Formats: sequence, structure tokens, C-alpha cells
Amino acid sequence: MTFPDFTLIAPQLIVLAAALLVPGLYFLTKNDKLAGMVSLAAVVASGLYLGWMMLEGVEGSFLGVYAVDDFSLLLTGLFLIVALLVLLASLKSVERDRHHGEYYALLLAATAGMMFVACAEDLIGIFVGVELTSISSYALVAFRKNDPRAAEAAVKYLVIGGLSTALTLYGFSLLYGVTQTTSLAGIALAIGSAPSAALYISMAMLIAGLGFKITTVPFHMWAPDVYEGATAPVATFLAVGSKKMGFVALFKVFLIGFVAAQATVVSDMQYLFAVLAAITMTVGNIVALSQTNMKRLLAYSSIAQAGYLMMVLAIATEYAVIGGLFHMITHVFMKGGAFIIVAALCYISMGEKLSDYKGLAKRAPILAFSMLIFLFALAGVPPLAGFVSKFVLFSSAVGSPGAEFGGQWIWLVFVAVINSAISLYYYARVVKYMYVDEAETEERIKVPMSFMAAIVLCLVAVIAIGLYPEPVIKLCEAAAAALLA
Amino acid sequence: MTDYLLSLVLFTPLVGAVIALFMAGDKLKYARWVALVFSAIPLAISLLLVATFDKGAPFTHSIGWIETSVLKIQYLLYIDGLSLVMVLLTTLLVFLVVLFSWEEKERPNFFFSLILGMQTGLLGVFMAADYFLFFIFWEVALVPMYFLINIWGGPRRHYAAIKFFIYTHVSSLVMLIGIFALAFQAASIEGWTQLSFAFADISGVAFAQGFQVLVFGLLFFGFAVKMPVVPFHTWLPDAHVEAPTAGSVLLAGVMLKMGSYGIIRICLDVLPEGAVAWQIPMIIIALVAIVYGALACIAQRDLKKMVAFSSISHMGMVLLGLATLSDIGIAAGAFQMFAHGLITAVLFMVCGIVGHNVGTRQIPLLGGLAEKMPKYAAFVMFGFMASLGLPGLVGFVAEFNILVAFYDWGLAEGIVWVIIIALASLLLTAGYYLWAMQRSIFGPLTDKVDVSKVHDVSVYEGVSLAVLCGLIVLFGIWPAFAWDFIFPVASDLAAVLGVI
Amino acid sequence: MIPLEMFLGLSAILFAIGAYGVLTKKNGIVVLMCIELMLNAANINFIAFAAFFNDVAGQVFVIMAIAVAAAEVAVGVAILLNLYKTSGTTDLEEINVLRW
Amino acid sequence: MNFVDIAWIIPLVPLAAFLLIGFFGHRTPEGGGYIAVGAAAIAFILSALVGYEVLSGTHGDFYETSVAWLTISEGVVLNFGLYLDNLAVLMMMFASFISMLIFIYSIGYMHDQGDRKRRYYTKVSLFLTAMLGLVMASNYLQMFIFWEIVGLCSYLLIGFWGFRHPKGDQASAAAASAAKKAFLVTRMGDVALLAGLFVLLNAFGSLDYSHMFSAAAIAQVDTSTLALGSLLIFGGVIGKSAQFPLHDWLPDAMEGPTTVSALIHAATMVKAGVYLTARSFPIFVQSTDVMLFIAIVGGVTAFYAATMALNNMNIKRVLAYSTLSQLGFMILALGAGGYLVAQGIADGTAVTGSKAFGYTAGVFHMMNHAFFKALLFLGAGSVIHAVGTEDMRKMGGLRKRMSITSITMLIGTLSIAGIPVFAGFWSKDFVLESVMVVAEGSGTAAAIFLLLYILALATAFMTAFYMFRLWYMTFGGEEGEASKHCHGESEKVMTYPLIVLSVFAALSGFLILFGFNQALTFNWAGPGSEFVVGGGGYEMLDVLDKIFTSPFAYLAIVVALAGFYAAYRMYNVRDVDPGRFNKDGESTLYQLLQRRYYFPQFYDAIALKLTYPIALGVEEVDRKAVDGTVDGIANSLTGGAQMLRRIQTGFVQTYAAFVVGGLLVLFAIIYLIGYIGGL
Repeated sequence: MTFPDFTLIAPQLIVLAAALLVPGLYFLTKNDKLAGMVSLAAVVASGLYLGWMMLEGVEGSFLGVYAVDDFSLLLTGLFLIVALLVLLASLKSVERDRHHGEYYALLLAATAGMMFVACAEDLIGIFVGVELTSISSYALVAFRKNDPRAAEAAVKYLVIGGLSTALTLYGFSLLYGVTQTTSLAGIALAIGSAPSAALYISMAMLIAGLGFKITTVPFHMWAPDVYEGATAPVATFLAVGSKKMGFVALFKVFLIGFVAAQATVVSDMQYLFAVLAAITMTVGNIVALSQTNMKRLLAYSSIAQAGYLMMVLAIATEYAVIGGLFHMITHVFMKGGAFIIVAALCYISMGEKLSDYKGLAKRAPILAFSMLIFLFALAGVPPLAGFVSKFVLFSSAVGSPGAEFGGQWIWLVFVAVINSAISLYYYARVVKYMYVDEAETEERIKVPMSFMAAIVLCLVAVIAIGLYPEPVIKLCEAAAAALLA
Repeated sequence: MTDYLLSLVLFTPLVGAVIALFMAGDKLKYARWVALVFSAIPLAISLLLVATFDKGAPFTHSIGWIETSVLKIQYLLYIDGLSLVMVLLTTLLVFLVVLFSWEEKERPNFFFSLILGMQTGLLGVFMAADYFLFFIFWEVALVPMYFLINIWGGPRRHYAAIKFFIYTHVSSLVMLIGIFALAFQAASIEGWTQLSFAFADISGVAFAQGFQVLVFGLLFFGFAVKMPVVPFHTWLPDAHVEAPTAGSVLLAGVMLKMGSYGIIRICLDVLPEGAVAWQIPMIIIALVAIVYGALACIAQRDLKKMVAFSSISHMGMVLLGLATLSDIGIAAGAFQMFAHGLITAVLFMVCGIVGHNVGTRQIPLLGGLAEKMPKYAAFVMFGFMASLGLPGLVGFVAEFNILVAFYDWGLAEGIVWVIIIALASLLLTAGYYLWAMQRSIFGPLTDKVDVSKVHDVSVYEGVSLAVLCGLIVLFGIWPAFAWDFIFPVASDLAAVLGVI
Repeated sequence: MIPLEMFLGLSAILFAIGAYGVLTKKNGIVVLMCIELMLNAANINFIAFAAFFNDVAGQVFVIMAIAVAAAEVAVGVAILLNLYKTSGTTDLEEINVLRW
Repeated sequence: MNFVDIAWIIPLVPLAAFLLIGFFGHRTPEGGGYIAVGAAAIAFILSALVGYEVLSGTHGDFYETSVAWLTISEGVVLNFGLYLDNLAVLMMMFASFISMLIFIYSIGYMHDQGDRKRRYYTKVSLFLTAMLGLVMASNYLQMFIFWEIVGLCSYLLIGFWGFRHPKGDQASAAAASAAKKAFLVTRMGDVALLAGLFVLLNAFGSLDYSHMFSAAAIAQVDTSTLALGSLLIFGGVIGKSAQFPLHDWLPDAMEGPTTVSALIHAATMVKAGVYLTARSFPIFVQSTDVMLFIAIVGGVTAFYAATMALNNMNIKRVLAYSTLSQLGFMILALGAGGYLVAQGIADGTAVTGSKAFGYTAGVFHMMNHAFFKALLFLGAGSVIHAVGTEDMRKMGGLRKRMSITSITMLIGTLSIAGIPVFAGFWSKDFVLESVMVVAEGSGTAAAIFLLLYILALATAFMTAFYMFRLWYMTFGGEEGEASKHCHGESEKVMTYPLIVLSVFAALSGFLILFGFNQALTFNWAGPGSEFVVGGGGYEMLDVLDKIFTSPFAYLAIVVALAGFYAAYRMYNVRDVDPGRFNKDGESTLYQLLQRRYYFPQFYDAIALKLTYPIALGVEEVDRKAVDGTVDGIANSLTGGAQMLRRIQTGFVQTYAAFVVGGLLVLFAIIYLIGYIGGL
């Protein structure tokens, strides 16, 4: 047998290595700064290597389990960015806690899991990656040991997560039973032949199981509680990281598996996803209207965003996938930025109620402005990143270039549009708190550098992508092509 | 060279907005100077453009922007006669508004920066020649207004602001769907692998009649809310009543025009068959809006709310002109947009002054103000007279031509009597304005509010009002100056619409 | 030779029992066990299929799954322990601070 | 060079005065009064020069010059220019002349109005500008523009005392209301006129007089359209010249300063309607029905208005009603004359010279009326100025205290009453004559005209009666309470204009004897034959012969004298008590007249009982229904949010239940799909 080419999964390996290294380092040095810095270095190094791979246009398959192509490269990179943001946000957040080594180790392990999912081309790869992330993040949620809220959140996350894992696994097993293979390509071939009841059941279970990760209604209910209970950086990670991973897994299973195979199954599933998407975005947005806690608000908003992204699975054209990937990328920066601001304000114990944000514009102009940008971007106000990605994503429901206007999904775009109008309402409410209302105190707020770094990173990304989206869209096109190849 | 002038005119205000924003702390007092300078530059440039405009060759400025395998979005600016007039109106009004708000005390840096930012959005809408760009500016113009109302507004400002924001946002999104439809259909008909959003590309496509009717509906809704026409108007009175004067002036003076501009620029141009199919509904809506708005005005007690409803009535006039689909009608509609922009600015300024100086705008509480505030009374009377279409002032030319076009249409359709409805509205208009004047500035001096120490129009207010009044007279006695810019555009459209 | 349906039936029953337990049992530990039950149901499927297909992938999957399950239990128990430390209970019906 | 070439300057002179006074008036003596007078004088001199040139026929029928103002579509050009014919220059001359006199008079009358003076002179200068522009305009649109500006000036001047009224709040409220009423009521007519413009523009493709009055152009348009356009345009006349039923604003207009009443609501502006009728003759005469309608409106107004003057106690109101009535005369004459022409066109027979000079009569009466009505109002003004009241019951016996005023007013009274040799006699006789000429014909139309003649005769009687009543109540008899503290005759600046005007009021009628009728002819080359109405060049002797041989002339004189005699007995000798006829003011007729036939209530009802409730209804609908829907949607969403969030109980097993439940639902759906898919 030939020796597998480990360079293909070097980025993941770097991160994993760091994950194993950091606790040891910390145990030896007891230097929390060092732990953070090493993890940061690892992520950056991995990122650099990834960048090199992108430039080189490396492609290949690792034991037929992990494939390296434009899609996996893009997503791996995205997850690394998430890790970077979360790490930056964490550096200060955790300084008052103990066990930094474990914290960073878990974070890195979770990241590695996501990265593996990004390039998995086999059910086993997907499963392992997803679980690696899940289990690490259970622990991350529970990290603040003495906080009962954190404990409660962790338990909820654990129970629902475990249940979903079971569903997923069972779904996989049936899928395996139907198609006699665990490789996605093989599945694609096999499904083409004959749809069976077992196949449908397995798909339902996969939707339920992975729907938990991407917070599809009705599998979303853990999310607000967990986001609220967990520390803000962890919430960030869950919202922009593991959720995206769920989408990647779904894309792989359903798009590779099914779109490739033009079976009747496909259109059936598409209807299912369309309905779920509509319900998800509507519920998410409407409930968000009534939220008073910033984290919960963002949680519901990202449930709604999940709804938008699920349109991709319903429409399932290459153009839609482009839009979906693009929106995933922009969403990382918008939602990530917003969450990190929340984290920063929690860190300086400003509280996370909406009312705590009164007069923020006077007390912390830059923070307020960034929040404004992120929220409006989420609402899809031009010329910000969120607008452009929504523009592509929503328009995919109307058709794809060259295709006839309209089609069966035209109604989805109306639902989506109405929803994003509703969403503007609660985003604008936050903005009003920050810019219109007066604060009790006028005294200025000072936020640590690491937070500012993360926030500014997101801010720049959101504005830059909004003004010049061309390169990102091109990346997405390549990725989509690779995914549906 | 001139093509870069377009971008200059477009983005100078934005630069000014950023600079003004940083005029915080002890530099607060310089904010207004920044605003003045950065609103004067666009005004100067647009005047230059007017001077150098050649009706045969519109100004254009195009740069490739987003070019991927699925999308083709360009940075296209385009100024023909119609756009030019609207651009001039915008730059002028913003400049005057800055002057008018010279004494603004609360967070002036933010205030002026918002106004300048909005100017970029407004100008962009009138200059964009790419749907993507068009929509961006369309939305950008929205945001500053939300803040203007929400921060500097009246007691119910939060409600009004969010209502304005959401309502108009919904409409723009529906419009966006229409734009999607256009782009995709064009791509499929022409067999493009890219979605192109350039006006030029799309207006060349021959869409199927049914499709045109459908999409015209989507786009028309988007624009109708903005204009606004009954029954999609209710955001307007609230927004106006609560908005600060500067906001109201720009809202009514320019922002409403975005809607009618869109109808001319997009609906009529790209979807001629749809326009023909929608003609009767549009005319009905327009007539309803005209009369409905006028009647609502009569019932108002708040001077500013009355003016707001009068805007609805007058924008109905615009729609009436456009709906005739004749060259005179379209040109007159566009001219009415310009005229209403100037006039309504005066009206909202005087409303703002009375609210600010006397402390109330409730007509029943006012009375005999001409005694205490003669200059103010003169401006009020001038504005009202201009708005009720007094010949010799700009409003008359517009209404006269709109009604001429409408009469011709009615005659051709054999239902000439409908013009009676429009004419009746002229009476109603005169009615509510005169009645309001009788109760607010004439008659015995009010004793319901303390007017012992009210002061008359201040210098800055006076100057900006005087300039506007001068222009209203100028364009009233020399309408050809604006008309000849607009008419070629209108006649080109009518030529296409005529053959259907 | 036992037909495939038997295995599938068994796994389905196990799975149902597990799900039922998750929904009804008050004690967190028991709920965790029920989840394990469900996972194992899936494993039975894999093994059965693998055996019938003479394909190794299924068995590999099972090994992975068992490892995962172990890890999950480890973390889970720790979390429940922590819950017990902080709020003095492992009863899932007594924790609803985070809601609405 | 010809004077007409600089005619365009004429309206600009008072315009300059308007701006000058408007901005610097308060720095000049008399608040810019002298500037106004100077401007008016210059305007008059230029008008006279131009007038001489045009009347002497240097430029043929008319002189026209115009520039393109607005090209509203290919081939449809709206022009801006001058159209000077006999009618125009006549109007120009007496408008500027009378304005000049009244401005002079104002310097005295408004002297103690302080800072109000500037506003006053600003507005009257603007008015003169607009009036001149109106008559000099070369097309209907331009005419309409100035027509409306004239209306604006009228609004401003009626409302002159709309605030800070010397007589207190009540009066200022009344003035403000009167101004609004004047503008609105006339605007009704103006809207009709506007519609007329649309009709004509659509029919002719142009609004230039020179184009529209050419027989060729008229031939292109079908008569029904012409009739419609004519009637709509005449609607404007009804509004502006205060004809029935849009007459009611004029009496209220007396809230303005007396000089304004003299200038606008007697001498000039209200003549604009008559002018427009005469101006539009070529179009109007294309249909007999239109002309009949016009004549009826005129006749009715003349009679109807005169009745209200009979028992009114307010000196200015009486004059106002008499103005209405006299305007009715003019319209009646024009209608009668036009009717014959129309008939002629209808059956292609020529209508020449002496037969139908209704046109001449109307225009001639318009001119004379301008003089004596201005005189009467200024006289009244001088009296009011002196005694400080408008109630004639408080006056009386002023003959001795105010000799000049009383004499000049007497002349005016004689003139309007139509006592021979005074100006009013001639023109009024012509009016009656022109109506009689038609009545002599046959058919229902003739019958109607006979009726109109009788009405006119009755009006003549009433005119004489109420005018002498006015004079006697004011100057005759013993002194009233107000007369007591009358500080003698007004100063010269006020009396001189009176004297000048009285000369004209007395003598302007004789102009007709010296071929002036040439100036008052209506020349129009019709399709069938050549019409020269009214003119035809008969000389002094013809006229005298015509008048003093016709029995109707004597009838008119007798009637006038009868009216005088009645007034003499009741209000001078006072041996006949008016109370006998009206149950001392209790009779329903008396009340009816006092209440102006309930027209004011009628208007108020339209405004307050009809329009306003509808408006309130609309407002209600707007708030409750239209806006309610919008808010309703928003509230239902937020309400739904409050409900939905409650599902989030916080119990993890609820969540788990939702997961499993969701899964089962998916199963169900998939089962259905499979079922449908036939699995």
C-alpha cells in the first residue's frame, strides 16, 4: 500500500497538534497568555499553509475519506477564520477563569472537527468530524464550571445534541443499508437506481439530526438557551462555527448525494427543505421580535439566517449553492462581529440586555458603529456584505442565469423578503437603543485590544465584501463547482 | 473628464459626511461649515453640468465592478435631461436645508453628516444606470432618514421612524424581486450565462406581455409606496409630522420623487406593454390619491400634517401625468416632480418655523400671526399660493400641462368627463390652503398660545426661503428652462409607448 | 440464518425505547443512558448490514461510533456532575432558568 | 419707430414699482405712494400713446408680437406676447388712467394707515401690472395667468384688513373670511375657464388669439366643441364679473379699503370678465345658444342684483350691488349683440352697422361705468373717511359740510341713473336698444329677449331709485348722528380726482357722437360674409337721430325719472314712508333681500355641511381603516412573537419532544410523499 499524503490534511493536523500541545504547555508553564498565543499561532500557521495550498491549487483525496478541492479549501479557511475570531475574543474573556489549557484545547479540537467535515467525502469522515466538534463544544459550553446557567445550558446542549447524534447515526446506518456504501460518491450512484422507504426514513432522520446543528425549526429550541448560558465567545463559536459545519455536512450529504443523482427523491426532499426553510426563517424572525436579551436576539436571528441558507437545499442549483456559500461567509463576519461586541461588553460587565445598550453611541462610538454595521448587514441593508450575499441567495430562488424566470421556488423569495423586512425591525430596535436613547452615564467605555482586533477585522470584511464582492463570489463559484462536480 | 464629475458630484457629500461626523467635541461648531462646503461643491458641479449639458449626448460614467461567471454588475452613472433636473433639485435642496438648519444645536455633527450621507443616496438613485447600483442608493437614502426622524423628531418619533423604515423597506424589497425577475428573464431570453443588471442591457430586451404586466405590478408597488399613492401612503403623514424640518424637506422634496422617477426610468422604459396594461389602474389610483389627499387636508388640524397630505395629492398629480403615457403627460409629471420639490420645501420650512417659533402647529391654536410675523406670513402665503397652482408660479405650469395631457387622453378614450375629478381637486386644494391661511395667519391674533415674544423668520431661514421663492417664480415665468431638459426623455418614452 | 429484518426490527425497537426514555425519564443520567441505547441501535444496524454486505465499512463505522459514544458519555457525565455541583440536582425537570 | 414696439414696457413699469415699493417702500414718503402714482402715470401716458396709434388704425385690425414661451409638444407652442386691438388699448387706457387717479386719491385716503401703506401700494401696483398684462396678452393662457394674478391681488386687498383691523377682531375676521370667499368663488369660475382652455387648446392646437380668431381656424373645429369651450370660458366670466350665481363674493369684497373697492371691484378687475367676453366674441358668436345663455345670465344678474340694492343701508354695499347690476347690463348687451351675429352666421346673412351694436353698447357701457362707478366709490370713500361709518342711516345732511363730494357724487348718480346727456345715459340706452333690436325678431328667442328687455327696464328704474336714495340719505335731509362730527371736506388730494372723474362721468358719453364708436366696433371676417357690427360708420347725426327717434329711448328716460322721483319722495321730501312697502322691514321680501336671497348660507352649507364632513370622513377612514391595517399587521406580528416565545419553556425534554415530534412529522410528510409517489 502507498503511504497516504498527509500534507493534504496538514491544516487540520496542525490545529490538532496544537490542541494536544496546549494543555501540556499550560500544565508546565501555568502561563495563560502563552496558551492563547500558541493556539493563535497554530491557527495562523494552519491558515498560512491553507493559503499556500489555495495558491498552489492543491487537489487530491486522503484515503478516500478526506478530499481537498476548492470547496473544502474555502470552507476550511472559513472555519479557521472563525477559530481566529473566537480565539481573539477568548483571550480576555477567559482570563478570569481557570483551566485555560483545556479551554483552548477544546476550541482547537472543535475547529479541527469542523475542518475535517469541510473536506470529508465519506459518511464516516462527516460523522467523526461532527462529533469531534459537538463533544468539544458541550464541554466548552460547560466551561464556566461555577455558573449554574452554564451548567444548565451544557446539559440541554448535551441532551439534545446526543439525541441528534443518535438520529444522525441511525440515519447514516439506514443510508448505508440502502446504498451499501459510506462514500458520498458511491451513495450518489446508488441512489440513482431506486428510492426506497428506508431511504426516505434515513433522510428524515438526517434532516432531524443535522437540523439540530443548523437550528432548523423545530430542532432549534436548544439554541437560544445554550447561547445565553454559554460565554459569549463560545456562543460566537456555536453560532458562526458549528452551525456552518452542520450546513457543510448537509450540503455534502444531500447535494452531492442527491443532486448528482437525478432521482424523484430529489424533488421530494427539495419541497421538504423549502417548507422547513420558510418555517425556520419565519419563526426565527418573529420570535426575535420579542427578545430583550442580546444573545437570545442574535440566537433567533441566526435561526432565521439558517432558514435563508436552507433555501439552498430546496433550490439546489449551482447558483443557489454559490449564494449559500457566499452568505455563509458574510454571515461569519456579520454575526461573528455582533457576538464579539456582545462578548466585549460582557467582559467589561455592561450586561447583555438590550436596555444595557442605551446610549452606546456616546459611550463607545466605534463599538456602536460596528454594531450598527453588523446589524444592518444582517438585515441586508446595502452596500454591506449581507446585502450582496442575500442578493445572490434570494435571487437564486427566482432562477439561475439563463434559466426561465419564476419556477417552483418563486414563492420562497417572497417569504424570504418579507422575513428580512421583519428582521429589520428588531435590528433597528437595537440601533435605536444605541443611537437614539440616552444612557444613565456618559462615561466612555474602553475595550481591550484583542476584542477590537476581532471587531475591526469583521468590520473591514463586512464593508469590503459589500463594496467589492467579486473575489469572494469567484471563490464561491469555484467551490460550488467543486461540490457539485 | 465630465464623466468623473459625475462621480465627484455623487461622492463629495459622502466625504463631507465622514468629515462632519468627526467634528465632535470642541470642533462641534465647524460641522455646519463642513456641511455647507460639501453641499456647495455638488451644487456648483451640478450647475456646471447643467451649463455644459448637450441634449443629444447624456453624461455617462462607467467602470466595471463585479464581473464573475454568473454576475455582471457595473458601476454605471448616467445623466440625461430628466436625471439632470432631479440632480439639480437634490443638490439645491440639500444646500438650502443645510443653510436652513444652521442653528441646529443637538448633535450637529451627526445631523449634518446624516444629511450629506442622504444626499449621496438620493443623487445615486437619480444617476445610477445599473439596477444593482440603483437599489443600493435607493436603500442608502433610507437609513439617514431613519435616524433624522428618530433622533431629532417629535414626540412620536420612534413610532414614525420605524414605520417609515419598515414600510419603505418592504416596498423596496418587493421592487427588488421585480428587478430579479427582469434580470433573469432578460438573461434567459438573450441566452446570457451572466446576470447583467445594466439599464441599457435590460431595456433592450423584448419581454413577453404577460411577464411585463406581472413585473410592472411588482416594480410599481415598490415605487408607489415611495411616492406615495393611496392606499400605501400612511407612513408619510406620520413621518412628516414627526420629522425635523430638514428631514421633511428632503423627504417630500426629493425622496418622494425617487418613486415617480423610478416609474419613469424603469416601469415605462423597460415594460411598455405592462405600462399600457396598467394605464387605467394607474389613472384611477392617481385620481383617488389626488382627491383623497385633498379631502384629508381639509380635515387636518396640524399644519404640517396638512402639508404632508397635500404632498400625497400632488404626487397623485404626478402619477396622473405619467399614466397618460403621452409625451406631454410624462414631461409634465416630471416637471411637477421638480415643481413640487421646490414648493413643498417652502411649505415644510414654514411649518418648521411656526412649530419652532410659536411652539405649536395646531391650526386652531394659531391666528393673526401676520401681525407678529409679517415675513413669515408672506412666505406662508407665497408657498400656499404656489402649491395651489397659482399661475405665474412653477406649480401652475406643471398642473396645466398634466391636465392638458389628461384631457387629451380622456378625449381619446371618450371619457373626457373624468377631468372634472381632477379639476374639482383644484378647488379643494385652494379651499384647504385658504382656510388654513385664514385661520393661522389672518384674523384676530391668537390668545390660545403665548405669542408675546415670538420672533420672525431668522436670517438663515429667510435666505433659504427667499432663494426657493425666487426659483419658484423664475421657473414659473420661464418653465422652458427645465421643460426642455425633460421633454426629450419624455417624448422618447412616449414614442415607444405610442406604438403599443 | 436470521434474516436482516430481525436485526432491523430489534434496532428499531431499541431505538424507540431509547427515544421514549429520553423524553420521559427525569434523571439526567438515565436520559444519557437512553441516548446510548439509541446509538447502539444504530450500531446494530451497521453491524447487520455489514455482515450481510460482507463490507468492512459498516464495522469501521461502528467502531468509530462506539468511540464517539464513549467520549460523549464521558463528557456528559462530567457535565451532569457539574450540574449537580452547581444546582444540586440532576433532575431535568428542575432546570429551566434559561427560557423564553 | 412705433409706440407699439415699446408697448411691452407698459406692464413692466408698475411691476418695477411693485418691487421697488415692496423692498424699499417703508423708506419712502407715504410708503411708496408716490412711486405707485408715478408708475401708473407713466403707464397711462404710454398706454395713451399706444392707444392713439392703434385706434387710428396704423396697424390694421390688431398689432401682435409674441415669443415662444413653452413648447409642450411637437407643434404645440405656448406663446407669450402682445395683442393690441381697439378693445385692448381701450382697457389699457382707462385701467391705467383710473388707477392713477385712485392712487392719487389713496395718498390722502390711506395717509394715516402707518406701516400698512407699503403693503397697500405694493399690492395695488402688482394689481395694475396684472390688469395691464391681462388686457395686453396675446393668447388665452397668458391672459389666464394674469387673470389669476388679478384674482390674487383682489384676495390680498380684500384681506388687507384681515388682521389688526382698526375696528377690532370682529372686523378682521370678517375681512379674512371675505377674502377667502372671493378667491374661492371666483376660482370656481376660473376652473371652468381652465377647462375651456383645455378644450380649445385641444381643438385649435394653439391658444393664440390671432390663430383662433381666424375664420379658417374656426372652420376646422366642429361647432359643438366650440360651444363647449365658449360656455366653459364664460364660466370664468361668471366668476370674475360676479354674474349670477357666482356673484356673492362681490358684496363681501367691500370689506377691503374703499379705494380698493373703487379700483378693483368697480372700475377695472370685474371688467375683466366683460373684456374676456368681448375678446372671445369670434368664438362665442359661432353658436346662438351660447349667446342666448350669456344674455340671460346678464339680464338676470342685472335685475337680481338691483333688487338687493333697494333696501341696503350700507353705502358701499349699495354701490357693490349696483356694480353687479351694471355688469349684468354689459353682459346682456354683449349677449344680445352676439346673438344677432350668431344668427347671421347661422343663416349666412350679413349683419351690418346700425342693426346690432350690442357689442358696442357693452364695451361702451363698460368704459362709462368705469368712470362713474370709480367716482361714486371714491365719493363714498371720502364720506366714510369723513364720518367714519358706512351706515347711511347715520349720515345725511352732508351736502353743506362736503360740497365737492356731494356735487361730484350727484354727477355720478345722474350718470349711472341714465339721466340724459350724462355718460351713463348714452351707453345704457344703447344696451336697452341692442336688446330691443333682438326682441323685435320672431321666435322663442325673441320672446326671451323681450322678457330680458323688460327686466332691463325694471333694472333701470331700480337703479335710478336706489342711487338717488343713496344720495339723499347721505347728503340730503337733516344731519345723522355720524354727520355731526364730520370734519368738513376731504383734502384736495382726494377731491381733485373726484372732480376729474366727474368730468368724465358727465361727458364721456359724448365720445360716441364723434365717431368713437369706430373704436368700439367688432370686426371679424366670417366665412359667409363680412360682418362689421356696431360700427358701419354712422356719424353724430345718425346716432342722435337713432336715439331720439326711437320710442324706447324715451321710455328709458321716463323710467329713470320715475325712479328718481320715487327716491325723491321717500328720502328727500319724506312724505312717503318706505315702511309702507316693507312692513317696516318685516316683510318676507325685505328680509329676503337683506339676506341676499340666502346665497351666503347656501355657500356656507356647501363648505361646512357638505365638504367638511366628507373630509372628516376621509380622515377617519384614513386613520381607522388604511393606517389601522398597517398597524394591525405590525401588532399581530409582535403579538405572535409574544405567544411563540412561550413555547420555549426551558425544559430540555420539551425540546427533545419537539425534536422527536418534528421527526415524526417528517415521517408523516415523507409517508404522504411516498404514498403519492406510489411506494
